[in-house]
Amino acid sequence: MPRNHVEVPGVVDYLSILNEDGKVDEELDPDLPKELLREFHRKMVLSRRFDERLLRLQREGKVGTFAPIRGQEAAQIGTVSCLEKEDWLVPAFRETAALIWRGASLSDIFLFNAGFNEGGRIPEEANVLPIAIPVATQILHAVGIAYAIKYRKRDQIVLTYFGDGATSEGDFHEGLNFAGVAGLPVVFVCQNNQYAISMPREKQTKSRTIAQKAFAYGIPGVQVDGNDVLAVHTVAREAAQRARGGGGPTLIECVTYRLAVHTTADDPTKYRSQKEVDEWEKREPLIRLQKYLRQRGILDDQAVNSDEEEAARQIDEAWKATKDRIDELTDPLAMFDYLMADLPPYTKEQKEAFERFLATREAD
Amino acid sequence: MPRNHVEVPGVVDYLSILNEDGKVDEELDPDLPKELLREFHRKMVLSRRFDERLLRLQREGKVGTFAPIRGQEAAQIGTVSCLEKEDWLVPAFRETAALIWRGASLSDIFLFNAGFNEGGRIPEEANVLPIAIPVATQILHAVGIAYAIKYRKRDQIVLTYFGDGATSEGDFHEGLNFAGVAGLPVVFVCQNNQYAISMPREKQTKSRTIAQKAFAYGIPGVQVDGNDVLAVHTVAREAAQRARGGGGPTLIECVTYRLAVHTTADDPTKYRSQKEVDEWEKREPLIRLQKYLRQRGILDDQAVNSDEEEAARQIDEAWKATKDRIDELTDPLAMFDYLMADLPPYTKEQKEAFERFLATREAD
Amino acid sequence: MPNLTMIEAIRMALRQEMRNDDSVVILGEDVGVDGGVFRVTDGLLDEFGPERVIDTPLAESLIGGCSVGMAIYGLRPVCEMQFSGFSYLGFHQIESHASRFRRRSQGRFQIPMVVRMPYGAGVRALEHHSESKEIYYAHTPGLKMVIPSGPRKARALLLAAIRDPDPVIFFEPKAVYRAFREEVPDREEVFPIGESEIVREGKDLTMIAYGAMLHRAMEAAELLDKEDGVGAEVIDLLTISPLDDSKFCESARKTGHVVIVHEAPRSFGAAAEIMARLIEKSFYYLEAPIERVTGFDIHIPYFAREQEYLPSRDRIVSAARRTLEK
Amino acid sequence: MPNLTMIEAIRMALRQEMRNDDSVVILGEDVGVDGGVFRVTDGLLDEFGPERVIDTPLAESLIGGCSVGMAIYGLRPVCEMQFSGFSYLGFHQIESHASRFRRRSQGRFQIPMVVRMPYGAGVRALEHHSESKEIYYAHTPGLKMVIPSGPRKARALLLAAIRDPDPVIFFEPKAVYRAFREEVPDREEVFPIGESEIVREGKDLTMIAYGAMLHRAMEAAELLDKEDGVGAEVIDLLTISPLDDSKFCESARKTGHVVIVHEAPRSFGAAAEIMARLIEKSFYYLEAPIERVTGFDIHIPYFAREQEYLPSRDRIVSAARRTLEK
Ligand SMILES: Cc1ncc(C[n+]2csc(CCOP(=O)(O)OP(=O)(O)O)c2C)c(N)n1
Ligand SMILES: Cc1ncc(C[n+]2csc(CCOP(=O)(O)OP(=O)(O)O)c2C)c(N)n1
Ligand SMILES: [Mg+2]
Ligand SMILES: [Mg+2]
Repeated sequence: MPRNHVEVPGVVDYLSILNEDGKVDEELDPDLPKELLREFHRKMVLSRRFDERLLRLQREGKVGTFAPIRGQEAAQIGTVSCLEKEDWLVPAFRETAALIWRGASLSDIFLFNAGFNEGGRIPEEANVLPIAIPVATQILHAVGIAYAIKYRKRDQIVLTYFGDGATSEGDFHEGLNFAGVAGLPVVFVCQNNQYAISMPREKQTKSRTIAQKAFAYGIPGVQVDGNDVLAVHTVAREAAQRARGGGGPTLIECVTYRLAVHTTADDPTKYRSQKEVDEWEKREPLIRLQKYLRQRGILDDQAVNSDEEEAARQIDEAWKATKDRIDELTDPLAMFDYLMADLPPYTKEQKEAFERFLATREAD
Repeated sequence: MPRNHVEVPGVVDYLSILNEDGKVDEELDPDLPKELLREFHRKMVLSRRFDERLLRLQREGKVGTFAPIRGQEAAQIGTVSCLEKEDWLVPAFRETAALIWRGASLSDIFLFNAGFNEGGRIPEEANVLPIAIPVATQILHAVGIAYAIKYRKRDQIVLTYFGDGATSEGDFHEGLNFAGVAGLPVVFVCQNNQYAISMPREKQTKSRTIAQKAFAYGIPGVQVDGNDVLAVHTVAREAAQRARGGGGPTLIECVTYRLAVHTTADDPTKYRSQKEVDEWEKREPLIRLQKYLRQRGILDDQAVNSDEEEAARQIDEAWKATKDRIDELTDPLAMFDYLMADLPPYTKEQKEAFERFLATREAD
Repeated sequence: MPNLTMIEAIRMALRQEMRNDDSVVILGEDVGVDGGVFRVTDGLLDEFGPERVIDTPLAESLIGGCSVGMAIYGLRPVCEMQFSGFSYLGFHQIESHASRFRRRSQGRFQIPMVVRMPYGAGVRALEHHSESKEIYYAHTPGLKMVIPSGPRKARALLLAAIRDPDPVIFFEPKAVYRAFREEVPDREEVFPIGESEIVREGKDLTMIAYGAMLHRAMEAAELLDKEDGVGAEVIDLLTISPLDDSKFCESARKTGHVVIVHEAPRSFGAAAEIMARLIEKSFYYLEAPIERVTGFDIHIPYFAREQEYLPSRDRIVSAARRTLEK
Repeated sequence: MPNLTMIEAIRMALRQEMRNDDSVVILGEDVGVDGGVFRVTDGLLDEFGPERVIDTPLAESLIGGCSVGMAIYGLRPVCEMQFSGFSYLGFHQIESHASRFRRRSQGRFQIPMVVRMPYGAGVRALEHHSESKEIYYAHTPGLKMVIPSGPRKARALLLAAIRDPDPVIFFEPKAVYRAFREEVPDREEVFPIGESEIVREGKDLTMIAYGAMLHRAMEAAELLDKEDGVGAEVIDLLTISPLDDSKFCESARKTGHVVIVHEAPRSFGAAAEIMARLIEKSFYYLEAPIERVTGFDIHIPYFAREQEYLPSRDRIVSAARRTLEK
C-alpha cells in the first residue's frame, strides 16, 4: 500500500581510525599535536596502573567494591580531553581515567574506595561531580548544569558518561529529550562496553546501535570505535564544538569492552567466555595507541618506561598518603558532618548522645 | 571526513486516506465491511454525545473533573476496533470512546466521574484495565500483560493508549524498550493531540515525529492521520496482525487534536488560539466519516437520526440509573472495601471505631 | 497589607524573590504559559521570561534531577510537581541526590532547591490528586519538609525555603489554596524553617496539626471551648522535618493530654513521631493515652467520600473528649 | 533438614514454589544468567528457563510495572530490585499501582506480586547499597512489608508472600545473607504474614527488633542477662506492615520497659509507630520512657564507619539500662 514518507535522520556514522594493529587510516588521521598524544599515553598508563593497584588492594581487603576501567581508557581519555578547564564533567562510576585526566587526587580516590566519605571531597576549583552510583540518574544533573550554563550565558559545556545498560533507564530518556528540545550544551557519552553486569548489549535493547537512540530526541547520534583514542577524540571534539557553538547536544556511542570484572563482587565466567574476552584483548586501546605513537615516532621504549615509572611513583605516593589519612580519620562523629548547612536539633541530640556513649565506651 | 554508515530504519510512514472533506483516496481505500463502518459511526456518535453530556453534568456540578475526548474519536475507534474480544485494552484517562467500543457501562463511567470508587468496577469478563491517571505508567502494565500472554502462549494481544506528553516520561521508554527486545504482542497507540495540557507538541520533544521514537527500540513506528478513521484502522490492523503473528510491537502515532479543554479544570485560551482550534474543527473526524459514508451510500439522514436517538436514549438511561445508584451508595464504610483480600487488624479497628463514631453522630 | 489567598501569597513570594535574586528559576509542567494548573505561577512568565520560568516536558524525574544540576551550578531552582501524587516518578532524584550532594561532595556542592507541590484532599479531585504522603520526604535525611497552613505563613516559609542552602520539600494544602484570605505584608517577611507555632493557647489539652487539618483542629478547639469549657492549645507544626518538638513537648507537660491530627494514613505517619518525641521528652507528664485523628490506613477514596475519610471537626472533638475523660 | 544460609533458604522457597505453580515467574536485573548479584536465584534459569527467569533491561520502573501487568493477567511475579536503594526508581509503580489495583478495579484484579530486595548495612558496600527505608513501603496502604531475620523464617515468609493475593515487599537483610546457617525443613513450611514472634522470653524488659538488628538485640539480651540479671523478652517483628501490635503490647504490659531497635534513621521510623501503638494500647503499663536505638538521622556513612552508625550491642545495652533505671 503506497504511503507518504516522512524523512527522519536514518544514518548513524561509525568512525574508526586506528585498526587493531595500531595502523592508522591516513585519510582519517586527525593529526593531533604530539604533546596531546603523549599526554594521552601518560594518562592511559597512569589510569591502567592505578586501576590495577585498586584491584590488588581490593583483593587484599584494603579497599572495598569498585568498578575497574580496564579496556575503556581510550573511550574516556579521548572524550574528556575535549573539555576546557571550566567545563563540567559528570561521571557515572566507571570513569577513573576521565577523573584522573581532570586532575582528581589519586589519594582521594583511594580513600573513597577505602570506605571514607572524605574521599568524595571535590576540590573548590574542580568542575567535576562526585561519582553517581544509581545508573543513569546523573544524566539529569548534567542537563541541569547545562541549562544553568545556557541561562548564565557562560562559555562552558558539560560532558556526562553512562553505560550501555544506562540507556534503558527512564532518566536517560528524560534527560536527552529535554537537552534536545532546550538545545543544551552537553555531550552525552555512552561507554557501550557490551555488558551491564551480566546483561549483554543485545538483550538490553533491540535497537541496532545505541547511537540511533538520538533520533528519538531530534539530536545527532554517532558511533565510534571506543578503543581507538584518535577516533573517539575526533568525534568528541566535534560534539564539544557543536555544544560550545550553540548547536545543542550530541549522543556519542563508544563501542568498547569491559575487559575486567564488572565490580570486584562480580564473576564474569557466569556470563561470558574467555574466548570473547581474548578477542577484545586484541583490540585493547593502550597497546594500540602505543603502536601508533611508535609509528609516528612519538614514543620509544624509554618514553614508555618513563611514563610507567612516573605512574608507579604517583600511585605509591598516593597510597602511602592515603594510609596516613586513614590513620587520622578515627573520629566516628565525622559521620554527622555535611548533612545540612546546620545540623537539626534532634540530630544534634543524637550526635551528643552518641558522643556520651563513646566516652563511656572508652572509659570501660 | 569520510565515515562508514550504519543503516538504521530512517523512514516513518504517514498514512492518510480520507481528506478533510471526507473524500477518499481510492487507491488507499481499505474497503472495510459496511457493517463495521456503520458501527464506527454508531460508536463515534455515542461517544461524542456521551462526552458532551459529561461536560454538561460537570458544569452543573454533578460530576467532577474529567478529560473530554472531542476530536479524538477516530483515533480511538479506529484502533480499538482491531481488537478481538479476548484481547486486552490498557487505557490512559482520555479513552472514553475506546472504552465504549469495548462495552463499558455508561453508568459505571458516570458513577466514576461522580466520585465513587464503585464506578471503577471492571466486569469479570472484560479484559480492560481501569483508567490510569499517572501519565505513561500504564504502558508498563500493557507490557507485563503482553509478556504473560506470550508466556502462556495465548492468542491475545494488548493495545495501550497514551498521549504525546506521555512520550517524555521514563516509563514510555522503559516499556517500549522491553517490549522491543522481548518481542511482545502489544500495540502502542500514541494519541498525539498536539498538547499536554498547555505544552504544545513542539516543545515536548525535538524529534520531528513521535513515530520515529520507535527506532530507539528497534521496532516499527508509523504516523497516521488520527482524524481519519479509515487510515487509523488500516494502520492499527497491520500492527495488530504483526503482534498476533509474533512480529512484536509497533508504535502508532495518531496525529489528532484535542478540540475541547484538557480537563474541565483547564482554560485553553491561556495557551492556544481560537483560530487554531477552528482549523482543526474542519478536520474533525465524525463529520469526515459521515461524508465518506454518505458518498458510499452507507449513511443517510435517517440513519444519522436513528444513531443519534439511540445514543441519546442510552445516555439518558445510564444517567438515570446512575442517579439511583448514587442514592443507594450512602455507606461511608465502603471506603474500606477492596484494600486487600483481608482487612488488616489495625485497619479493621479503625473501621470499627469509625463505625461507632458514625453511630453516635447519627444518634445526635 | 494586601488580603491574599494562599495561591496569591505563594506567587507573591516567588515574584519578590525572583526580582531579588536572578539565580531563582522556576521549572515544572505547565508553570509557564499556563501559569500552573492552580495558577500559582500566573504572570511570572511574562515578567521573567521563558528562561527563568521553564515549561518542562512531562517528566518528573527530569524536573527533580535537572533542578539538582541547576542547584549544583549555583542557581536556586524552585521546581513544581503538579501534584504530590506524581512526585514519586522523580522520588529517586530527591532521595538519592538532592538530599545527598552536600554530603557526597563533602561540602563543595550544596543543593538550595525547593520542590513545591500541592498535596492533600478536599477539592473533589481525581485519584492521586489528594495524597498526603509527607512521610516519604520527612523520613529522608538531608531534606527539609514544610507544610504551611495559611497564606501569610506560606509566603514567609517559601521565602525561607528559597533562601535555604539545603533542599526543601514544600507541600501546599490545595484545600486551603483559595479557601480564605489573609493579610500578607508587602514588606519582606520570613518565617524560619524548623519552628512550630502556638496558634491558640490553652491549658487543658494540646492539639497538634498542620496544613489543611490545622483549620479543623481550630474548629474543634472552638467547639470544645464553647461546649465543654475546655481550653485547647493548638500547635501548627509548619515544618514536619526537622520536627520542632520543643513547643509541643512543653505544651504537653502543661496539659497532660494530647490529640494529633493529620490527613495522611495513620500507621507510620507523622503523629507517630510526635508521640515518640512526647514519650522521650514529656513522658512523666502524660496523663492519658495520646489520641490520633488521621486519615485511615487505606487509599483515600474518590471524592464522593473524601470528607468521610478526612478527620472532621467532630472526630477531633470526640477524640479530645475521649482523652480528657481518662 | 538441610542447614542453609539465608540465600540458600530463599532460593529453596523460590525453587519449590516455581515447581509447585507455573504462574510464578522471576524477573529483575541479572537474576538469570548471573543468578543474581548475591546468587539468590542461582540455578533457577537452568531449571525453569528464560521465560520464567527473566533478565530484564536495566530499568526498575519496568521491573515493578511489568510485574503489575503480569499479576493482573494472573501470574505471580517475584521481582527483584537489585538493592533497595535503587527501588525508588520504580517507587511510583508500587505506590500508585501495585498497591491500588484491587481497589481501583473493585476486586476484579488482584496483584499477587512480591518485590524482593536486599536492604541494610553491614557488608562494606557502596553508597545506596546499605539503605533501610522500609517506611516508604510500610506507610503505603495496600502493601505488605516483610523483613525476615534468619534463613528459616525467610523461607517460610517468602512462601507466604508468593501465595499472598496482595503485593508484598520483601526486604532481605543482606548482612544476614551468609552470616549463619539454620536448619530449614525440606517439607513445606509457611509462616503467616502479619505475625511477630517472641524469640526470647523475659519478664523485665521488652526488646523489639527485626531484620539484621534482631541479632544485635539478642546479643544485648544475653549480655543483660549475664551481667545485670535482667530478663529481656525479645520480639522479632517479621512483618512491618500490617504491624502485629498484639505481642509487643502484651509484653510491654508485663515488663513496663521497652527498647526498640532498627537500623533505619530514627525520625519517622518504624520505632515511632511501635511507640504509638504502645501508647494507644498499653499506656498505663509503661513505667519509663521507651528507648529507641536506631540509625541516626543522617545518611548512612560509607563503609569505614557503617558499624558506628548501626545500633551496636553496647548501644542497645546502654539504652536498656537507661530505661530500667527509671
Ligand atoms: C538504578 C540502579 N539500578 C541498579 C544498579 C546496580 N548496578 C550497578 S552497575 C549496573 C550495570 C550498569 O551497566 P552499564 O550502564 O552498562 O554500565 P557499566 O557497568 O557496564 O559500566 C547495575 C545494574 C545501580 N547501580 N543503579
Ligand atoms: C505522572 C503525571 N504527571 C503529571 C500529571 C498531570 N497531568 C495530567 S494529564 C497531563 C498531560 C498529559 O498529556 P498527554 O500525554 O499529551 O495526554 P493528553 O492529556 O493530551 O491526552 C498532565 C501533565 C499526571 N496525570 N501524571
Ligand atoms: Mg556496560
Ligand atoms: Mg496530548
